Amino acid sequence: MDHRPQNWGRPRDDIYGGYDVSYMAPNAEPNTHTQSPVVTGTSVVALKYKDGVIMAADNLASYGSLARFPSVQRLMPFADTSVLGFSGDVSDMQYISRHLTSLSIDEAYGVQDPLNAANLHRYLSKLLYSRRSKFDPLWNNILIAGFDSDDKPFLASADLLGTTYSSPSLASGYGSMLAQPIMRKYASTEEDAAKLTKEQAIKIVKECMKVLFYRDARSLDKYSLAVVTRKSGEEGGGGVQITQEKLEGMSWKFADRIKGYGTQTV
Amino acid sequence: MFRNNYDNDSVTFSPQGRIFQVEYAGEAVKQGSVVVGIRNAEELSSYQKKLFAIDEHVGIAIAGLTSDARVLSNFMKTQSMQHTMVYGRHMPLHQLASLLGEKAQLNTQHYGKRPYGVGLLVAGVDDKGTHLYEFQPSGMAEEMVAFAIGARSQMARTYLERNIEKFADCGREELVMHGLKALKESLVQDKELTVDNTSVGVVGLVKDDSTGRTKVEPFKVHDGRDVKDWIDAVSDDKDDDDDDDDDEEEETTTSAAPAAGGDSMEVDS
Amino acid sequence: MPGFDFSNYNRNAALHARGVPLPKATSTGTTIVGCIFDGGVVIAADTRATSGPIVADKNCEKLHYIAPQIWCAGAGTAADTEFTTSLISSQLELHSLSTDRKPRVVTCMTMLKQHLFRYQGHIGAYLVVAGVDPTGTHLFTVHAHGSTDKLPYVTMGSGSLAAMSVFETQWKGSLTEQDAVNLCSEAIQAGIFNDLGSGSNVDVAIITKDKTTLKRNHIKPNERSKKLKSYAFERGTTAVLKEKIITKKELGRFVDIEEVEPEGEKMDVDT
Amino acid sequence: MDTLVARYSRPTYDETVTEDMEEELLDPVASGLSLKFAMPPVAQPSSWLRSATDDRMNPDCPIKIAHGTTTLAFRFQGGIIVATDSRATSGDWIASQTVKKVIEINDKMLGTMAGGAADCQYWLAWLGMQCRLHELRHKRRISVAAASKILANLVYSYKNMGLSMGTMCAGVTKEEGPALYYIDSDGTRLAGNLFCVGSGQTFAYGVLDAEYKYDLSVEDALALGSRSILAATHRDAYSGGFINLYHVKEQGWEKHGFSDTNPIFWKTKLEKGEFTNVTSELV
Amino acid sequence: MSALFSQNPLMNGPNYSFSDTPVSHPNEAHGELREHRFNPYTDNGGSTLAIAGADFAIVAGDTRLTSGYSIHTRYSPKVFKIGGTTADQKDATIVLSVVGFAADGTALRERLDAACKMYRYRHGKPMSVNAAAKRLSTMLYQKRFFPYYVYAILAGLDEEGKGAVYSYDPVGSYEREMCRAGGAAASLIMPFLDNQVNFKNQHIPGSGEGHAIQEREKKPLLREQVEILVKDAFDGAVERHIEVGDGLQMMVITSQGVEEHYLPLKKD
Repeated sequence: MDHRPQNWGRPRDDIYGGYDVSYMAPNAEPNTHTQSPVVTGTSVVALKYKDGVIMAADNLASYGSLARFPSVQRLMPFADTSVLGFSGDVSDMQYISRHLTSLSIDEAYGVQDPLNAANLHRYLSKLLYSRRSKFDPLWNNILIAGFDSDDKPFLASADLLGTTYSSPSLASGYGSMLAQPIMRKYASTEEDAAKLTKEQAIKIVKECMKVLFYRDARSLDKYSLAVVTRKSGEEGGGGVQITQEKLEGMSWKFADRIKGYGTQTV
Repeated sequence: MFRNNYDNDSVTFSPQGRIFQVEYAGEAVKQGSVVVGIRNAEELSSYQKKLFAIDEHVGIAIAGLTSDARVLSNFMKTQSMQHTMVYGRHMPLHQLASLLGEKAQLNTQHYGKRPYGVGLLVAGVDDKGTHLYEFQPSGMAEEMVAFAIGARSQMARTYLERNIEKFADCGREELVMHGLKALKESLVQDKELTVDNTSVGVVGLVKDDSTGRTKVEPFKVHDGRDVKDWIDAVSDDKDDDDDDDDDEEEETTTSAAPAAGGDSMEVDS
Repeated sequence: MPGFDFSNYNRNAALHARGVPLPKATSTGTTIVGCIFDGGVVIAADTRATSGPIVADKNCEKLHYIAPQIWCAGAGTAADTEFTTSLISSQLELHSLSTDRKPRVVTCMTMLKQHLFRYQGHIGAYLVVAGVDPTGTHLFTVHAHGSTDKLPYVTMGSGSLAAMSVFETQWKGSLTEQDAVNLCSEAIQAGIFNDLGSGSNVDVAIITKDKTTLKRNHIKPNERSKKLKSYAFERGTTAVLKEKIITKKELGRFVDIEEVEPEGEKMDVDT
Repeated sequence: MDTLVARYSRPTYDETVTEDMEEELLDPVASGLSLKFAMPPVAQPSSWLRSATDDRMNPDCPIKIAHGTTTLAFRFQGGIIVATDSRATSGDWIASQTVKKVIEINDKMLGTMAGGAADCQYWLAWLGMQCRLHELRHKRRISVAAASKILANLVYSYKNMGLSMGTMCAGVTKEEGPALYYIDSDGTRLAGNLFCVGSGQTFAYGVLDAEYKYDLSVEDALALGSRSILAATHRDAYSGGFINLYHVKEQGWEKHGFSDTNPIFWKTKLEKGEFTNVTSELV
Repeated sequence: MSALFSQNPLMNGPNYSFSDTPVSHPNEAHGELREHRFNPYTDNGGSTLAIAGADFAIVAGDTRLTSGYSIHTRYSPKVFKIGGTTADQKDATIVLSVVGFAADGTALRERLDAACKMYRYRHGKPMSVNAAAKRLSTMLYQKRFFPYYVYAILAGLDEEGKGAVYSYDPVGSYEREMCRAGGAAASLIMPFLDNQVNFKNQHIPGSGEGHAIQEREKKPLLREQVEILVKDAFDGAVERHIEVGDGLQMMVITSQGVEEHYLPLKKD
């Protein structure tokens, strides 16, 4: 303890070492190339609509700036009622995925209803928070979509620090900056989201994927699109449907008009 | 000074299901001088409480050693709260019951341990409706439609068995009536069900008008005045009891899915 | 130009090493955009200036004049954008006078990038340069380190991604003036509502070969709500230990007073 | 073995999340003042803690702990005077002007609070518990010497982990007479006649040393305590608010007000002609 | 400026040097490999405030959740009911607000709620506010060496039915107060509350000259007045702090229970 009046009660450098700013430096975004996450996935976007949730993520796993694995599905169904979207470290994603598979099998043995999306989100956020408290984080930002215990569409996020939040539209990574403004325009409140039809919602999400491919250097034009709807009694109706999509209707035409970056004109 | 072969240690039950070392310990209390505990008038109770809420959706009734029951009830409370905290839902009853069974069973196969000297009835509701589990010190925890445990409970069980077909279609009030009637069956001569020796615990599902979904009606123990009307309704008979009685009952008021079951029990300590 | 004064640099570095925090510069953590249409160019900006998380100015002006038909939208350190643009503006004016030609946007852009490159990013000015000159309509971005870019639609500042999402979904190759204004306003609003560094109102400048139209506070989506009660204090609420009134006559004891004719000769100014 | 069985008989995902909760829920003692603390799982916890909490070195550090500042206590013929200011600061921000920096350990003994407010509040409450246990075990009041030693030993065991407290224990017992001890988070424990602790200590010492005599009357001693704190609040930016004044006697302590410094300052200035450096005259 | 004093070379010895400019990591300067360090905290912005009245207490918070310059969500409550018997906390009488790092806030809230439930289970009665307040302090202090990055405010009605507000620092030092603002805009709101709730720097006009002037008498405010103050305080904070906005969540604790209100705020 420092006894000099102006610094009274503060830690002394000779005992505690100099003040080390690096401990409190902000963490890199989970989707960028930092030391800890190695193979990473970029944004996930998701949007609620009147009878469910749409989620999409491209199929790329990057190794730093290298587009390393071009067909990794980052959306994972759970118990055919919920879907999870992972951005961030791919190995951590696979760990969680194994973990959840065993959880869902275990749950299936029981006589009770399986965990719904809200339960799952709660569980994952606890898992992520307990790992961050051990300074051994699972370097992911996870979006969870499905239905809550009132059978209303549910969409929430949990990140590597255990922070949780939910909103009519969510996006992780670059999506939070590029896709959220687009989705918020159509579904700024729960009421607005409850008016969207499935077709409208899919169109919006596809639009977001296009913008992300235009502007996110770690993205791909092949992506997975999940539609979560209420399970209904009818044949094959409802549940989680994940399809593989390819971006359509892109336009790079404007590039013709660009000559150089400054004074060049021909 | 020996009484028999089964009092050498506190891990061995006698064939009658008694742990003599524990009973001897009870004798030791009598060597001490008299002690008196006094509580204020309205809380003075001469009967042991037998019904406890574990969580919003679960309650238990106990028969046997209260202190062992306390350990188990603490365990269940903790497990149930943790489950709620991690998954954000009520703990499914079968999961709670199997954890309880697992815990108790461990004590039956290790030297240096003693089985819990208490039987429980675990009543609760979850996603799949209403449940009633019977728990025995052996570690058995099985689902029942109706059950009674404790001294002279055979009479009550006989009553329940006779009426088992009716429970599924019973409303709440009827179910309580059945419970109390079963309880009366097991009373000894000259004893009546009174407001002082009877309590009724209810946990159920109610329809939430705003969402149209069913939700849990928290476990509530009714005693004293609350049970007067019920007791009056079944008191035309002339049964007696020398001890306190508890009745444990559960129900659902879901109209579509009729009540799953009710039960009643009586214990003495 | 006279350079910067570096005489306190070493002192400040040493103080900072000892834990004295550096003063916070007001920055315009900003959304600015520009977009070319058929016949001209539009630039737009939000009007929030921040100092850390505090809003320093709710309605500041981020569109800077360079020449009558050349305007800049600035993001980054407020003082740097202001002084850099006015410096280049005056140099460009001199250049224009000595060459007797209308200033060109490329000239402006080149002067800016050379100036900024010299200071290796220490001048934190991020600019969108737009204008119409005899060679046509131009739109550039200039980064603090001196790099430039030339595109039909551009965004900069902390809200650039939000604004870009609007351009990427709604931009077309051929736009009318009104389309371009609407598109730019929309992009700025995306920044205002999705980026914490941007807020308040939308400023727009439309530059065509004939004229420049500055639409200050073109859209005001964030009007201040009224307080629910009056917080006016009754006179005398604040304790005053001593009161002294100094009349004009007595002022001479403290300062020299020189009477100036209120309606004297007017200075020559050109208008 | 059983714990192992119990552990693996359940799926792994259960225990990963809840292990710390279980202990707390089951153990009623854990809810009291315990000596169990969660530690950051890093090689240098104290250095890590410093980087998270030292707002003096890094004004932008996330966690700003409230600090307390000028306290004093002195022995005299009539017992002990304890006086403190009431300001708590987090960095340059005045977190509170109404902190009670004299902690009533029990009705006979007082502790003072300087340094980390939470450290002082927690450990002095803990000390109160220990004192009560001592009374129950030995059927008599604990001496101030013993109480202060319990605290000193405790903080010594946490030395260099980041605690920050400078506290004084004051009490009067039959055996010891008025007894005053200074304990700080380095583990120092000193007996003495007179202590000032905190960032405003030098200003308080200036006044106190000049006027202090053991034979002071009670009234004069109280006035001196108050005046010394006033001097510190006047010159130290991290001290201020109210003057909290106590007198410890053998029968127990007696409180002599929690009074706003502002009127006291002006009263002192106008009536006694002190603080001539401050003037409301206009030139 | 006080930090400048410690720069005094006499005090530190004549070792004034430029060589100890802070580096982002000490090892980096020596060309060693940079160990990755994980920062377990983030600031999720937002602001809270609480005011105690004679027979009520009000706790309010905005509902924006941020990280850096991004808005994560526009509706994430910061004020919670604690210690009810059921999951929906319908019969709760204590309210906790947490601001700072949201995940720590959630963890803290759940722990306190569990403690209240355990208390009710063991003692058969709800926890009083002052007991809960002490419990919360111990909980925070248990993490003294790995603190919760949380500024908490607890409110309820005390045994006499008076409004009680307890405020905390991140490691558990606490105090009962009339009012308190916490979080991002605390430095904007607190001076306003000092003036409007505790009547700091307000005197009675005409009550005297110079030193003789009387201070305005401190009286607990009425509920309507407090609600107006809360709304105005947040309207002001929204204007000047970028991390505050979107919605205002307000809980009013009276002897009848806890009422919850929601009002929109500016969204830019």
